[in-house]
Parts: sequence; structure tokens; C-alpha cells
Amino acid sequence: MTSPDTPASSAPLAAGLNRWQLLELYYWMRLTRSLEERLVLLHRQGKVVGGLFRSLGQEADAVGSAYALEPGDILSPLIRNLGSMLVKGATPLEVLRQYMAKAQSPTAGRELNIHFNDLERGFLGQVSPLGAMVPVMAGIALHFKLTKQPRVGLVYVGDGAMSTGAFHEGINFAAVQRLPLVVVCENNGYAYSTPARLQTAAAHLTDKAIGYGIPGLRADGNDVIATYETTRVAVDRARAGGGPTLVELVTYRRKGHAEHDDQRYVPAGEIEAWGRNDPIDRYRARLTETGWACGPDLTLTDERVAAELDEALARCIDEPFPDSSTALTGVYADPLAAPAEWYRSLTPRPPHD
Amino acid sequence: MTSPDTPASSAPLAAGLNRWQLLELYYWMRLTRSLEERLVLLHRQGKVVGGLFRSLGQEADAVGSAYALEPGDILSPLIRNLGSMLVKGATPLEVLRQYMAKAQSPTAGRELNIHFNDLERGFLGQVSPLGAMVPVMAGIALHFKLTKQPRVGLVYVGDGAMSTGAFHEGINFAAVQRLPLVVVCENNGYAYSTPARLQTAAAHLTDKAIGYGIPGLRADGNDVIATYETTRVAVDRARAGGGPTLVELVTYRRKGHAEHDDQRYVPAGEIEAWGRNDPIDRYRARLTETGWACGPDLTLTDERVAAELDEALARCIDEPFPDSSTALTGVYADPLAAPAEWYRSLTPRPPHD
Amino acid sequence: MTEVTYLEAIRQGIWEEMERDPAVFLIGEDIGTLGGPFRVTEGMQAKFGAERVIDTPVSEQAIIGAAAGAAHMGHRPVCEMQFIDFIACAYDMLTNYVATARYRAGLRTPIVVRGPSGGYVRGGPFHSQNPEAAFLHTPGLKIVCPATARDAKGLIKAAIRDEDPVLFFEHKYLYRRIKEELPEGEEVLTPIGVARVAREGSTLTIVTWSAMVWKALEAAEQLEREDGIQVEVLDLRTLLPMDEAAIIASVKKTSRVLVAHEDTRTGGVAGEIIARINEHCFEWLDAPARRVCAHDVPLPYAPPLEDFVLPQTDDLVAAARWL
Amino acid sequence: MTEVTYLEAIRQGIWEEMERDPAVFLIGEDIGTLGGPFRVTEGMQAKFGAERVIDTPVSEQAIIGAAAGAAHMGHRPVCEMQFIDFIACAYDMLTNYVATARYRAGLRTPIVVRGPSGGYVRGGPFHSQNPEAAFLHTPGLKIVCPATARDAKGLIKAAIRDEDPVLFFEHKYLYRRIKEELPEGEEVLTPIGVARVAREGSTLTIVTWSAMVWKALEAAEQLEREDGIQVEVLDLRTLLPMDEAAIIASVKKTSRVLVAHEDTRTGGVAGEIIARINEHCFEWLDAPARRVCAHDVPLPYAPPLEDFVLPQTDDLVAAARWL
Ligand SMILES: Cc1ncc(C[n+]2csc(CCOP(=O)(O)OP(=O)(O)O)c2C)c(N)n1
Ligand SMILES: Cc1ncc(C[n+]2csc(CCOP(=O)(O)OP(=O)(O)O)c2C)c(N)n1
Ligand SMILES: [Mg+2]
Ligand SMILES: [Mg+2]
Repeated sequence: MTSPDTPASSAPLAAGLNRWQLLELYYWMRLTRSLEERLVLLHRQGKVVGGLFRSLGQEADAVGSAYALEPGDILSPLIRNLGSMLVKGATPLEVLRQYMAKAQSPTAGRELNIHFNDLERGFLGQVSPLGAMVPVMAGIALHFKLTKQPRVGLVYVGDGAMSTGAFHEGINFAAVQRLPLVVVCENNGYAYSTPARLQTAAAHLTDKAIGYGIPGLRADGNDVIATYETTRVAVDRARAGGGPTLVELVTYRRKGHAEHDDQRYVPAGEIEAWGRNDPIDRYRARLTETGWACGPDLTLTDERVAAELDEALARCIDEPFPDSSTALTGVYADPLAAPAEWYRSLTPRPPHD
Repeated sequence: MTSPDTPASSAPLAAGLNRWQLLELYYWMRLTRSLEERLVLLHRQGKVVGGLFRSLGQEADAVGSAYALEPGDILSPLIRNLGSMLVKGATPLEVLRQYMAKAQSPTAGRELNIHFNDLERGFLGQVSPLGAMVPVMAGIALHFKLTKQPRVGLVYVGDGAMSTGAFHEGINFAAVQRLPLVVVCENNGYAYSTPARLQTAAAHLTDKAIGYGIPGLRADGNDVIATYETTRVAVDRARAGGGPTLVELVTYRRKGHAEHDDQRYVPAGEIEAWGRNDPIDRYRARLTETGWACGPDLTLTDERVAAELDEALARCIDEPFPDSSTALTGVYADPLAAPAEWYRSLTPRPPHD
Repeated sequence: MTEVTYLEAIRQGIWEEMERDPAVFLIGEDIGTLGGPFRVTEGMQAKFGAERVIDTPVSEQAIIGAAAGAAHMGHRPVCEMQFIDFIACAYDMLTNYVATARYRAGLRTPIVVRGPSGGYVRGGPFHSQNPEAAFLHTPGLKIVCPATARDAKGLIKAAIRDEDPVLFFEHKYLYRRIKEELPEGEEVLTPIGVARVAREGSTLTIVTWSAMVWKALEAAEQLEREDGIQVEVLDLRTLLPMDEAAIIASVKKTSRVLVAHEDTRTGGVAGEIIARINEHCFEWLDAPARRVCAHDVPLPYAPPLEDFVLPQTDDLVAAARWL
Repeated sequence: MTEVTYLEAIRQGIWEEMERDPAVFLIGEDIGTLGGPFRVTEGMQAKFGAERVIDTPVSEQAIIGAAAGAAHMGHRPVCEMQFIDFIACAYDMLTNYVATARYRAGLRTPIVVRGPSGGYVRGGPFHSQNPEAAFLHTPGLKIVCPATARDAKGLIKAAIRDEDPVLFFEHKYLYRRIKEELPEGEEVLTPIGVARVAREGSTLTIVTWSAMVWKALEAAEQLEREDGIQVEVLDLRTLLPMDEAAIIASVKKTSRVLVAHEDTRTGGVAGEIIARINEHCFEWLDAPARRVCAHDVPLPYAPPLEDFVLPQTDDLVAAARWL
């Protein structure tokens, strides 16, 4: 953000964050939500090639947890972690291009939504098979340990992903090796249509930490400050050589698993109830009540977000899809491209007699 | 065992077990050890086709836990659960034939050691990939639940097998479904050469139960009575609809992973120390001190075991391997056999010019 | 007779078997109240109860392992993989446990593992796969890939009744795109292991299955229209066991053959088919059998890329003309 | 020059790369103090420390996943599967994550996954497998199967230096049974993707790899002795990428070809090879290319059963005479 970090604004006000940082948290949440709202429109217009996944109501857990990382740290998101990606430097332009499968997208149109990465900026996009990123991020944390760098890895799992064998093997290995890895579970109540009680019999997801011999922490995932503070404890411990922590952020998935999901399986009133616990509304109120920010700050931020999205969208909306000629490159370092199939380069023969 | 269950001997003396049952426990442990000792000789003579796996020092945990099951219950062993198999009705003759790959072996020479099953008697032999039997036994427990039968499944895992994704997925599913499944972990200190501390950071393996929201119980695996009693609690709970329990039996693997393993990785003195904690010696002493059994009972039992093994060995030692003609049958119900490859039925042509 | 989609046909088949045989139950992720992402099991939990339509944690190994255990005891579980791509997570369970159970231990394991497979739907690399080739070399498994609504129903019913484990690969592109009149009263059953001549022809055979059958039929019509040649389209329907006799018969008739599939070429199922053609009717071939398959890359997301990587009707036409 | 076994050659290759490049580390079960069940990593933890020779829990997905993550950051991990059969447990990680990483996300993933494969050792169904065919249709992976001590060393070194993930299938039957003189000073490196003519011949080609190369050589000698025919033995060494040119050259020379492998026939790698021969030198063939592979069953334990199921030297001789 461009607002000058003046001495006045740099005195810590809460959770060791100064006025500027507290406002930045709002900015990231707002950016996340507004970007998704743009994507919804694009989806309706048929501009989003594949599915659209929302994190409505989860912006605080995504943003607050990622905000606890330092430059050089690396996170791996799940489908609801658009906010985490943005905090780590992924741009709305990149995200829009990914969803619309543009040639200029970070994966040149090969992969969907937030499945993209930049290890320099510090994010490693996930693959679809749930749980797989836990062993992989354990490997990145292993690299930090072997090279004695004070860097931390953070991997997101859902209440559903925790049931996978990959999650178990990855977090257990990280625990045994005391790797600098933070495992953040976003407990949003559902895995697609499956409620958490059909996912595990444990009273709390943090109970799983005990089984791996690591600390478990729980926070209100709709309170961005609490999310930040709690994750920060885990990040600091990891950086200090204290090994992995399992952080449970309790939140709620207010939209369907994907745009097409009608949420028929959700008990009446549940979504509305959580709507009254909206993380952005809550934080707005808190900012103004505490005087950490004033109305104009927020309006300015909202306008800035809108402007940035207008610009990003204007920039890419009419960009082309990738050219089909790019489809075969980069499976291996060598050879540079897979061969085109024989049937694509045929001079038709005369019809058979 | 044939000894008559007279009123005198049928009064419970310990753990609800009468004189006859207490002596039977000794019988099974002795049978397990003596059978393995025979197998060692056969292995040296080259009669054992594949590897030989010992449970020396673990006879109590195998026998005591299996003894807690009722007829109709089903267990799945690990490589150290020869004793459990015997308790469930597998015979020394079958085991000898399996190791020697005899035509008459339960798998007709297709599978090794205790990889064989009889669901009527109540055992399902394992496959080699560790952890795989946990989901499978969850399925057998699911069958008991769906058909409303008061039967219980029991599956053995080692301290190593608990690190597999299959273990995690299977026990978690059983916990969520409250299936009548008992998961017995034999904590024998090592997974091949890997000490338990490199397998998990948890203080106790029973801590893993917490993560699955199920009870965990621990017992001295070298005390056959304690093993029986503890497993019994879990079995009764499962039968009563209380769902799965994780039972940790603390013991020690005094021999190598397999016969060829020189145990170079074991700290000096450790094996000897555990040798002084031998489950059979301990139980012999206890039987006589408490007067549950007298010297002659034990001598008689030892002689009986020796005689049974002599007879079993005599019966199968000279049996043939299976005939190669049986190799292709039974991959599917239909067709009955895979075709013989073309190159097996050729009339050689004259040499090429 | 009513018109039913490919998806509805599968649903009907499962429904009928659930009604017919109490040993059948369904197990998978989100198959209950949701009815699965594509609604293949819609309404089944309401009708048959949560004990026979079991929503599981996200645990493919547990789904298939538990199904196997229950099957040993007499059940006939039908497992859903939410997308067939995730069957990879249970590869050990399927190949090492399930497939070998009868041979090594005489265990009955009548399970069905079904789910949406296939591309042409902008699903990207992890929601578009065709995993036939991953299991073709696993004795003990059967592999079924229906192309029509009738076969989708007939084969799912046959798969559920089969004594051995069956992988049932549905093509999500076909779910709602194809419709067919199916008889109300009489039972639709399609034998496993028997191919179907989808179109008679004399000049050339296209051996294929699943969604590619429709592209082959389009190509055949175009070739008849434009070149006046008669293309025979053989829909294998089952890949394991493979209907070798039907392949041989067609090749002996046409002497020219294309083997087409949607999966990548190298290591794909077409190699096996061509090896068999070569072994059994080498002398009948007027030209080498050729493959029309996807390019050897993961399947990309952007339309021009996916369309380029996957084989299209035009490719079949061009290949047929060249052959 | 000193004589080294196939196993010692692999060990030397790994050792030299560990010394040469600090980015290389080893990860797997029991590879430290034990040195692995076959002692391939014997003494390495003592020499290079527990940070570069990492004993893991029994977690194949974690081993390969963690290796991939470290590789993205610049490491070159070498993963051991205690027996290659257990690679099935990491099938998703390898095919969906590792293999696609470069294509979908531009990620470097230079890992090696190695372990003992193969039968003829009374290992039974789960300690005897040859998983080539399970990965051949996975673009992004490379597959290496050395037959000689020299290639075992040369290829493990090349695999460790390769920029992409390499599956390195060692044959446990060869570990201590074959020996070869290897130069002390100079470096042994075998390029990935290049086949080797193990024996020159003119009448017939046997295309094969790994332990089967030795059976092919035995058969070739017997056929020369008894029938006076010259059999060429082509050792592919790498299956993915496949040295098509070498196969074509040999087939064009001999016009007769057997493709032999130890894995089961249906869906095995031979199908792919025969399809390629068919595509590229159909006209040169005097007879259809035939396969000599294992029977389509899980591999049984008893010696007469294992010997019957697996292809033997006599089978190659009989097949060659018939062809
Ligand atoms: C191994 C695997 N199985 C199934 C799926 C299909 N799937 C995609 S998202 C999802 C639910 C994920 O729930 P959760 O982990 O709680 O994340 P959330 O969507 O709630 O953020 C499922 C089952 C998958 N992606 N991977
Ligand atoms: C999935 C898998 N990986 C590796 C192996 C190789 N292996 C066989 S036994 C063993 C150690 C098992 O240790 P534990 O589970 O503690 O059982 P114990 O031998 O101590 O009774 C290993 C790693 C295997 N069988 N399965
Ligand atoms: Mg969730
Ligand atoms: Mg152990």
C-alpha cells in the first residue's frame, strides 16, 4: 500500500500492528471479496472457463494467517485461500487471467483459478488431490532446515483434507523432523456437502495435533486480528526451531462448494446466522470503534480496491487464450516439447477406392 | 485343548479366567514360540522358501489380545501375530505349509507365511503394504454394523504401520461410523531398524486416539493377562456399540525384523534387558506362584506342544510344492483360468535358414 | 419407452440393483444429501437410508478398502470417486489388495468403483483424466467404459452383479449430452467383456470406446458423405477382459484399422490393442494399424490447449483418409 | 579396474554424486544405520550425516512429496522405496503432483525414486513387482531399468543429475549375481534415453531390459550353438523416453522381433513397443512381432508357480525358433 508509514501511524495499536498495518488487513480482505464479486459477474458472462470457488465469509482467516508470514516464507493455499495468495503478492490481474485461462496467465492457461505459484514471492499453488500439498510443503520446510535458513512454510488444509492419508503422512513427517511448518486448518464446517462431524469424531480438529506430538492452537477465523495473532505464535515457534503447529481457524463457508452448488444440504438459518458474523463487517466496526481507522480511510480503501480491480480487469478482459501451438512445450527440460501427433501433419490421400 | 473344564477349574481366578483358560494362555504362547523355533531350524535347512519373521518376546501381546475375541469375531494379523492366528484357530500344520510353500498350504503355495485367511474361523491374513488392512477391517466391521450382528473386528498395526496414510483413513472412517473395530498397536520399539521416536513425535501412541475422537488404552504387552484384560475392554465396548478403541501394547522385538537382520542398529544391552522380561518366563512364574497351575501342568503342556509340532511337521515336511499347472487358476470367478502364454505350446520350427 | 440421459441411465441401473439386492450399498464422498457433484446418486439416501448410502470422509483408500472388507462378507458395495482422477489415491488398495484377493487368498471381492472420467469439459489436469491404462495391467480387475445410455445402464447393473471387482469409468462429457430411448418394463443388462459394432463398415475399422465412440461415428458419417467409404466403428465397452474376437473379426473384414482413445498415446491402451491385432491378424492388414490418441502432455485448461491436445473428429477423418 | 556387483555399482554412483553435489540427499525408510534391507546405502549416513541420509516414518507419500518440495527449492533428493512394490502407495503423488509440476507450473522437480524391483527370488506377490507399466503413460516422468553394473552406476548418476523426476528400477535378482570391471578413475555416466545393443545379430531381435537382458543373452547363445542363428539383443535401459530409433534400426536389420519383459503381458510395456514397431517398420517385418512376458496373474510364491508364471530362457528360445 502506498500510504506513508508516518511515525504517528507506526506505533503498535493491537497485536503489535500499527495503524497502517491494521488498515492493510482491511484492504486485503476487501480486495479478496471484491475480486471474487468481479469473478462472479465474469462467471455469469461465461468468461470464467472452469468452476468458480468462493471464500465469502472466510476472508479474515485467509488474510490474517498469511499476514503472519515474513518475506521469504512460503505458503500453499487451498481453494478458499485467494486472500492468502494476495497477501503473499499474487495480483488480481494474475487471478483474473487464471480464471479466464488467458495466454498471459501465470500458467499460460494450463491451470485453473489459484493453482499457480511463485516461490520468490512465496506461494506454491496447490494441486486438486487434497492433502498432497502437506508432504510437499514439509519438503519445502525440510529445505529451510537443511540449508539453515530462518524461513517458514505454511500449508492450508480444510476440515475435509485432514481425512486424507497424504495429510497424515506429511504432518507426521514434519513433526518427527521438527520442520518449520505451520499447518493451518480452515474449519469452515463443510467439505463440499459433508459436515465436519462426518469427517472426524474428534471434538476439536486441534485434537489431531496431540496425535502428532505437536502444539495445537484454535482461533476465531472470522476475527482477522485473532487469526493473525494465533498464526503468528505458530510461525514464530517454527522459525525458532520449535517445529510444526496445527492451527485451527474456526469459520464458515457461506457460499456453496462452487458457484453451481445450491447448498441444499445446509440447515435453514445457518448461513444467515453466519452472515451476521461477517468478518469484514466485524473488522470495519472494530476499526472505527477503536479509532484505529476512520470512515474516510475505509471509503478510500474501498475506492482504491475498486479502482485496482477496474484496471486489472480492463487490462486482461480482452486478452486472448493461449495459442494452441504452446500446448506441447515444457513437459520435460529436455526435450523442450512433446512431438505433435502424426495425424496433425497429414496430406490427405485420395479416397480409398 | 482337551483337558475337561471341571467345575473346580472353572471358577474364575484372574481377569475372569478360570484355571483351564489361564493354562490355555500359556499353551498358546508356548505353541507360538516352539513353532517359530521349528521354523528357524527349517529355515537353516533351506526348507523355508522365503523370509522368516519372529515374534520372540511378543507372544503375550499376540495371544492375550486375540484371546479377548469371541467366536465369530474376526482379526487381521501383522507379521508378528502368529500367536493371534493360532488362538483364532489357524493350525501349526497350515503355518508350516505356508512357510514351505507346500501344495497343501491354505493358499496352495501362492502366498507366504501367515498371509492366509479363513473368515469362518475368524482371521483375515494381511497383505504386505502396511496399513492396508485397517480400511479393510473397517469394512468388515461395517458389515457387522449393517447386518446388526454383535461381532467385532480387530486389526493389528505396528508402531511403523501407524505412519501410513491407509491407517489414518481407515481408523478415522471407523471412528466416524462408530464401527465395532479394535485397533491394536504393538509398540515393539522398532519398525525394521527405525526406532519409534523417528516414527512419531507423540509421547504415547495412544495419543493418536485423541485425534480420532476414540478411547485409547495402554497395557504391558509382555503381561499376557494385562494384554487380555485391556483388549477385552475394547472388544466389549465395540460389541456394545461404543465404537473403535486404539489399544497400545508395549512390548519389544527381540529378534531382527527378519531372520537375516543382524540388528546392528540396536543399542547394546537393550535386547538382553528385554530378555529378562520374557513374557513366557514371567507367566510361567506367575502361574506357579499363584498356584493357578503346577509344574506338571506346564511340563505336560510343553510336551503336548512338542508332540503336536512333531506330528504337524512329520505330516507336511515331505509334501510336494504345488504343481505348476495350478498357477493360472482363480484370478477371476470367470474365466476360471488365465490362458497359458503362446510360447509354452509351440512345436519348434526348423531353424531359420 | 422413455428418453433417458447417460447419467440418468446409470442412476436407474444403480437404483434398480439397490432395490433388487439388499447386499448392494453405496459409499463415497457427498453421495448422500448432495447426490454427488453430478447427481448420479440423487435421491438415493432419502430412499434407501444413510446406512446404504454412506457419506465418507475425504478418504479414497478408506472407501475402497472398506468396500473390499464388506464385500468379503457378502456385500456388493458401489464406490464413488468424486472425480475418477482421485482413484490414484487408492492405487495401492486397488492393485495390491483388491485385485489380488481372489488369486492369493480365495476372497470374493465384488465391488464396483465408479466415477466421472474424461475431458473435453475444460476441467484441467485433475478433473479430466482417463485412468484405464493405469489399471489395464492389473490381473484381477475388470474395466468398463460405456459409450451409450443403454450400455451405461446395462453395464453398471452387470458390474454390480459381477463376482469380481469392476472399475466403471463414466464419461462426464456424455452425462447430459446423449439421450436414448430405454424400455420401461424389461431389464437392461449388458454383458461385461463383449464389444459392440456401433457402425457396420467394410473399408476401415475404428476401434475405440467411451466418448470417442461418438467422434468415431461422426468421422464415419463424414467419410461416407465425402469419400464414400464405409467405416466400421467397434465400441469395445469393456477393456478388461478385452473382446479380442470382436477386434480380430472386424480387422479381418476391413484390413485397415485405427485405434482411437482419449488418453495420452505412450503407454496407453491402444498399444495393447495393436499388439494383439498384430499377433492375431498381421497377415490381414493392408496397412499398419495406427493410433489416434491424446498428445503426451498433462491435459491443460484453456480451450485452445485442451482442444489441441485431445483427439478430435477431424483427426479421425484425416487419419482414416491417410491410412 | 575393480570388479563390482550391480548393487555396489549403484552404491558407488550414489556415493559419488553425494560427494560431488551437496544438493543431493537421500530419503527413505531404514536407509540410515541399516543401509536399507539390501545395503544399497550402506555407510552413507555415517559418512554424510543424518541430515543428508534421512530415515523416515513408513510413509511413501511423505517421502516422495517431501522430496518434490525440497527439489523445487534446489535440492536433488534420492528417494528409496524399501521394495518398489510400495511405490503404489505414492501413485497419486507421483502421477498427479510430481509428473505434472513442470508442465502446469514450471516447477523443477529433479528427484530420483529408486528401489528393488523384480522377481525370480521367491518374493511372492508384494516383493517381486515390475511397475514400469504403471508409469509409462505418465508424461513428465522418466523410467530407467539398468541391466548391467556399468549401466546401474552410469544411469543412477545420470538420473540424479537429470532435471526431471526419474524412476530408477533396480532388479534385486541382479544385485549380487552379476559383477563387472569398472574403471577406478574415470567417471561412468550413461545417458538416459539411449538403448544399448547387448549382442549383435542378424536373424532376429529381442527387445528387452533389466534382468531379462541376461535371459535373452543366454537364449541367443543357445540359439547360435544349436540353430546357428544370430540373435540381436537390444537392452532398452530407459523406457521413458524410449529409444525408438534404436528399436527401428534393429528391426529393420533383422525383420523379426520378440519383445520380452518380466511384467505381465496385458497392458505391459511390450504393447507400446510393438505398436511403435508396427507404426515405423511394418513393411520390414517378415513375421508379426511377438511378446514373451509373464502370464496374466499376480506373482505366486512357490518355486514351481513362480517359475511357471515368469518367462524363462527356454521360452525365449522356443519363441525365437517359432518366429
Ligand atoms: C483426494 C481428493 N478427493 C476428493 C476430492 C474432491 N473434493 C474437492 S474439494 C472437496 C471438499 C474439500 O473440503 P475441505 O477440505 O473442508 O475444504 P473446503 O472446500 O471446505 O475449503 C472434495 C471432496 C479432492 N479434491 N481430492
Ligand atoms: C507401505 C509399506 N512400506 C514399507 C514396507 C516395508 N516394511 C515391511 S515391515 C516394515 C516395518 C514395520 O514396522 P512395524 O509396523 O512397527 O511392525 P513390526 O515389524 O515392528 O511388527 C516395513 C517398513 C511395507 N511393508 N509397506
Ligand atoms: Mg471445509
Ligand atoms: Mg514395530
